[in-house]
Amino acid sequence: MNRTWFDWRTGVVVLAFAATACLPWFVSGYWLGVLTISSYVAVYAMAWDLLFGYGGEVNFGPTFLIGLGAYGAGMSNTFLGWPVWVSIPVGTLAAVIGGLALVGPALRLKGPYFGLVTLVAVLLLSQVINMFAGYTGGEIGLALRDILTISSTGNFYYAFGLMTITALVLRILVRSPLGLILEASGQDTTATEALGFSVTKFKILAFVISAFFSGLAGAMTVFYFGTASPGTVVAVAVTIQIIIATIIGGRRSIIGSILGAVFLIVAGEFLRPVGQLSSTLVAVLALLVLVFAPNGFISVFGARRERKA
Amino acid sequence: MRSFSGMSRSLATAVVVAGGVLCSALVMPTARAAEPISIGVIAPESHVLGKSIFNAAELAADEINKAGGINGRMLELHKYNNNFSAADSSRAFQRAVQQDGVVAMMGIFTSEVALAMMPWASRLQTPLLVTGAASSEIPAGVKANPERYKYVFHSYVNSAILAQESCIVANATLTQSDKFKGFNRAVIFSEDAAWTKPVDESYLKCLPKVGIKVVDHIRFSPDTTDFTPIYSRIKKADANVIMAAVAHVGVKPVIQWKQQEVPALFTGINGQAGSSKFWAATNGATEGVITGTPGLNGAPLTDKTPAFFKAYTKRFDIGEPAYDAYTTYDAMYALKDALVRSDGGGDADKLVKALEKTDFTGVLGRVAFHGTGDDYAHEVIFNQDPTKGQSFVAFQWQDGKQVIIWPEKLAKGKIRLPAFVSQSQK
Amino acid sequence: MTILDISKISKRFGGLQAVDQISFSVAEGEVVGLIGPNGSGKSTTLSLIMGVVRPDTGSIKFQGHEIAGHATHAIAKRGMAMVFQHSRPLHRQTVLENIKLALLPDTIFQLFTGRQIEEQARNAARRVGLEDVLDQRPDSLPFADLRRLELAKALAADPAILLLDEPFAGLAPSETREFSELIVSMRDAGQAIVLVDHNVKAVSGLVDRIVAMDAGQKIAEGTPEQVTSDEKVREVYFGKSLDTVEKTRERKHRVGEHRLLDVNIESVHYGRAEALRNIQLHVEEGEFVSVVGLNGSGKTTLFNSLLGFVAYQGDIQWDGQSLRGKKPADIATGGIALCPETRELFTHMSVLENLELGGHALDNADRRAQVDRIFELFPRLRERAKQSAFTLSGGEQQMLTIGRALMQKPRLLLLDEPTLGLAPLVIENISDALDKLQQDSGLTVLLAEQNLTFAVQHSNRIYLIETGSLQWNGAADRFSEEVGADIL
Amino acid sequence: MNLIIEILISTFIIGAIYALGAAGLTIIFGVSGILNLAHGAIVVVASLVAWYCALQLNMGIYLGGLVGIAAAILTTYVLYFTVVIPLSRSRQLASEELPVFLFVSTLLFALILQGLLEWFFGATPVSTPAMIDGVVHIAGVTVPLNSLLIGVVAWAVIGALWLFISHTRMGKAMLAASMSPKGLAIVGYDIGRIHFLVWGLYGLLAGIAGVLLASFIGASSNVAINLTATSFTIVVLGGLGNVLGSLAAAYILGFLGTVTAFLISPSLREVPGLLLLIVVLYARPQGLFGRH
Repeated sequence: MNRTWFDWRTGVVVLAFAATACLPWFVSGYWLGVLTISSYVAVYAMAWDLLFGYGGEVNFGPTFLIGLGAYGAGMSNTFLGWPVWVSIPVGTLAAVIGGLALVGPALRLKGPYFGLVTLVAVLLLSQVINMFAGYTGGEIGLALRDILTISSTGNFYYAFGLMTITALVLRILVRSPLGLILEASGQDTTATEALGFSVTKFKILAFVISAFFSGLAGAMTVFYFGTASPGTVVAVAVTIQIIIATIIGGRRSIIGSILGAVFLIVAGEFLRPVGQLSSTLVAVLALLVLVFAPNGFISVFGARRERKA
Repeated sequence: MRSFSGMSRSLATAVVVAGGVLCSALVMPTARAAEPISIGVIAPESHVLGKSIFNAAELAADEINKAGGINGRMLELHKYNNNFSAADSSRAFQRAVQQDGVVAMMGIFTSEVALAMMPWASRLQTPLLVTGAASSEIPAGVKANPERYKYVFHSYVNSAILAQESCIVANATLTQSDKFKGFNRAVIFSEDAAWTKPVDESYLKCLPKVGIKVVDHIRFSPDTTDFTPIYSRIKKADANVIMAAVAHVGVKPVIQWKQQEVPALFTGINGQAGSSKFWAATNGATEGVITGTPGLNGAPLTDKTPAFFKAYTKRFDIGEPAYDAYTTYDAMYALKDALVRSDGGGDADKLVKALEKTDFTGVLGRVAFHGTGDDYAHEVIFNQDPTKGQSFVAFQWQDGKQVIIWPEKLAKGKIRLPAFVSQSQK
Repeated sequence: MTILDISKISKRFGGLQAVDQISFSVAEGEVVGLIGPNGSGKSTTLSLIMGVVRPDTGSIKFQGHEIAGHATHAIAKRGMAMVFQHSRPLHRQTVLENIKLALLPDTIFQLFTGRQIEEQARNAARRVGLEDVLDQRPDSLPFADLRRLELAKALAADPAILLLDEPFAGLAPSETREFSELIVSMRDAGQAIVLVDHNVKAVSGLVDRIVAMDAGQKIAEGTPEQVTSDEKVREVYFGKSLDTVEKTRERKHRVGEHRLLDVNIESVHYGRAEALRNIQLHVEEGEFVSVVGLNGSGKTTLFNSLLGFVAYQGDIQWDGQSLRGKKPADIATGGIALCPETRELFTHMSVLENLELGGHALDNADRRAQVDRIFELFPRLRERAKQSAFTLSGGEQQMLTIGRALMQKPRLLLLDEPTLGLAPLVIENISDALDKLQQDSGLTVLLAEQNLTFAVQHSNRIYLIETGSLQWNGAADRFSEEVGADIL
Repeated sequence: MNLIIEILISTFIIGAIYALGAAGLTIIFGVSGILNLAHGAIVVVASLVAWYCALQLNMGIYLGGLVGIAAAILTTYVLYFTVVIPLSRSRQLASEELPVFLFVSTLLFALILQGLLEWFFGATPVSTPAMIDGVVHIAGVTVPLNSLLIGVVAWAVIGALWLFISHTRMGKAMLAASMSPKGLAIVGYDIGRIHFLVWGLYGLLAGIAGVLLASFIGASSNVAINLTATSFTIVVLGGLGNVLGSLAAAYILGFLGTVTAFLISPSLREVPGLLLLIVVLYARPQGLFGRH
């Protein structure tokens, strides 16, 4: 890799992050709110991309992990009365356990079949939420006792901070030897094993890390909203949003996931005046990107190009 | 492949351009000249019940403006489509308050969204009037934490009250009547949703009191498409009354009830049957279905009702106002009064105080809210007497029309049994 | 000293005994070639050794330790490395990073690499001749360099033994030579190697010993000379010995003056691998022409180009018209019928339905008559008319493939490896049928065969193809004396 | 006894609808290897257009139904030409990533359709009038004639599909394409044309399923995702691309769901299917009746 170029790009990205961090001095609480949500979705997308883009796992159930984090945290707060800073780790832990539960099927099943298992996991989770409505609030959701903060600037910094940390950690990870091995095993498990790597170990790691960030972001999201409901953290619509954000931003790219998430949410807000069809328009835009530039914004900007293998 | 420098330049350009666009968007003016007063209305635009919320708000706002507005200041309505999504709604709420400068938000007929927006009302310190959702969690939340949720008002009665009233209707029209007193074996038929929990409890308590035996209690998923097994159970239980609590579903159970000729009277609460379009939606299968609702085809609950009904049906071509059109219309006037009394609502706490003092006659009866100490905190006061609170009527679908059967004062007809129901009666 | 000792390993996949009681050993510094035609089980054997597939029975001792059934990564850590036939590098990393990958420790607790790994990776790159492209991405490398990269990865950690699966596949002759030299240099450095290839000639100069396999079993073992002259090996590869070919099959058919097919392919590429180059070939009307060569030499690619399934540089003239850019369906309708090596039967449809689909363009009466003709040619098919194609034996399936092609009433029949995996008696059947066809209707045939006996028996002329290039062409009766002995 | 008959009749009808709904999906997968997640949305297009034409434009249920089917076929071709073909030919995608992209893009297409349907027809469920009114009593069980008729029509369509596939040349060619596209090309069939026709057939089947659904239980834009999920479960259980397998799976799923609904709770109808799916995916990823 050409080091000078590498630094150039990093410089631009660091500048963009720094500029964003200064936004609370310039923009309204509403746009901070939009960016707060974008940041959480960006974390979901990055965590998903770690499994899909880097690890080669077709996971159609990111909301299984997010939902576990969200409900784990929400229920500890509402029913056990635990404070926010205890509930969030509890939710994160629940997500990590859920992530570990997915490792088995991931090792056993290939591609779309694993995808189906994850999809079913989400459907079962929502069934469980509805069945135990007494504890989960069922389809209308759970009102939490506490929230992170009521200040939109505070919320923005929580979310933006989480996103920045996630991006940093994942970036270090994917550029490290671990990332190399993970990517190799996602591409060709057998060949990677033959180089002497016990792929299982690395898959577990990938799932744990992805679940950790998904769960953490899910838990923080519900403490941002003040409620946990299936529509915001479990529904298939959320999964679709995450997958689309990652792919249109550019998979196998941390910045790509962030760009995709911000684009999806911000475009939705820009198009709000269009009225009822605004979300449909966003879907059309996303489909156009998917079909005609499947490598996402990142490739359109010319940062990376991959050839057909 | 492009050269590295070319790539970095194009990337940098892209980032700068994107950043520029973003910034220019973000620093759009947040506060506008304070002349008109902005009010937000939020609902899913694609749904009939959402449309009726928007329509009623629009109608009321125009009337208020024509009558001189709020101390000379006009009302400006901002509409937000939320696609049934809680996350979307919270974003819209922020936009409404922080970008569009609304002083109050109203609308919503889904409980998930209502519940998700409650914390935002306190965070944004903006009154929120829930006009369509029936969950008892809404007043319960206000009661449990009045300091935080004082901004939330519920201008529609909660589902427990709806259930109680349905019992009263059943008592008056069935067990008290010579002709229909044999209809005393009921099945509780509820969609599995949070709003029906208090309904079921209420049914279980009040039905036996009015001489109706509960022979089975069925809760089913709102995704249910095939009701055959459920109706089979109802037939087996030898029930002749279906006490329903449905709103998410409506068309499907009614059509299949007719197709399978289930020999039980379909009554209770059926949210969708309250819409005048329900006859067309079920292709007439709703013949004989009974349900209760706060307001209906202009039944003159108060002297304002007929005028509202006429204005609404004249102005909009989506049929008669649904229940949440009545509640939204009343909520608009409640808000108007409060705005007048709180100097345009610039101070949210003053506006809340003013809302708490609401007391006028609307299209569904007297409009006044419970205090935060009451069980139904900040919920509109209910009373069978329209002069004392929001009121309730029951009707039956007969020959394509919603015919009021209760209260007697307003009744335009008597219960008629569908052929397949009456056949089963010996 | 023996470092790898394999004894009686077997592997069954469903109904197929892929590897049957194979035993052999590799001594330190020794290079062993594992050869056999396609489907003989040699690649599976390699996978069994590496632990990619678990053996059903048998023992594999590596440096004195039993490793049969162990996990691949555990075996790799004991000092075994393998170069797969189809492995892909990481596209977004540089060559150096790709090689470093092979040197990383198997731990999740390392976030940074040391200098030492970098050194080792550079060394490995130097050994295979990649030192000048270390900072490039695999995308920009020629195919041969990608193979080198795989080799570098395998060599990087100094394995005790190296397993190579078809290292020459897809390489041009000059590249093959370079690669052979590379392997020789590794051998000279004392590297133990097991090398799998179907091309005996390519490996015989590189290896100390050859193990030959067929149908999952070991059929010969010894020095390259011993194995190439082994009767059984030659028969497996080429059918009966060339000397015993009956030259008595009289070719009565008349060779016309009309040039039906004129091939002038400059090259065909699969990705960056060059599969064919400079193929000039023609077929006259009524002629029977064979293209012979080993598996992987490019015969199937040639046929796929003729039918328009793969893109090529150059031109193909059919009956005076260019076939360039035409769809397979149009080419087929134009009179060329292909019997592919993989047969491509409609497996869950009956024999009759398969034939009818072949003759879909005919009118009903014509189709029925043609079906009858084919049943006469292959009476076995008449007996099985209602059976699903997948229930047929290999020979019957081949007959059906030919039958289906004949249903198209083609002017040129392309036969790709019709004898592959068939018993001698069945081959005889097919031979007879082909003779009959030629005599009766003067059908023009272009045959691709590895079985030389079969090809020589039938052909007027023969083209010999090796690693994608034509090596020889001439009349069939000159083949035996001019090329015959040399081919293995 | 009564209950058994009731369960059997219910299973017959539900299974027939399920089978019809999944037939097109499995054929498409068999021939082109594409898992079309816009399936439910296309079915709903037919339902809503049929309803709109029949009742709002007063065309009557039969003509309305035909227009509904035509709309489904048209929508299918829009999907085919704007998404499937461009993606399949994309040079920027590695071949092993194509299925995931098709998966996601058909899902997006479904979202777009759903948005448009909601915009045009609203989100309220609609249903077309019964083709025949009244009920029959079979061994003491009351069965609506319309449901019975729908079951019979669904079976008739499946029967016609079977006849088409096994007894016409075009049908056989389509079937053959799922076994060996190359084999089909070398006997002179244009694979592109076969694909075009298969997608048309798919649209036809989805359209018929949609029209029947509108009459049976009604439809609205938001059931699209559930329809996709159910059909999908059936196709996976039956073994991807195996038409007979998905027929059997439709009945297994229909039976499990009906029994659960009758004997345990109607709310849990979907659960046994999901559990079965997990077990099957784990133990036999190729499906209950998969060939591989």
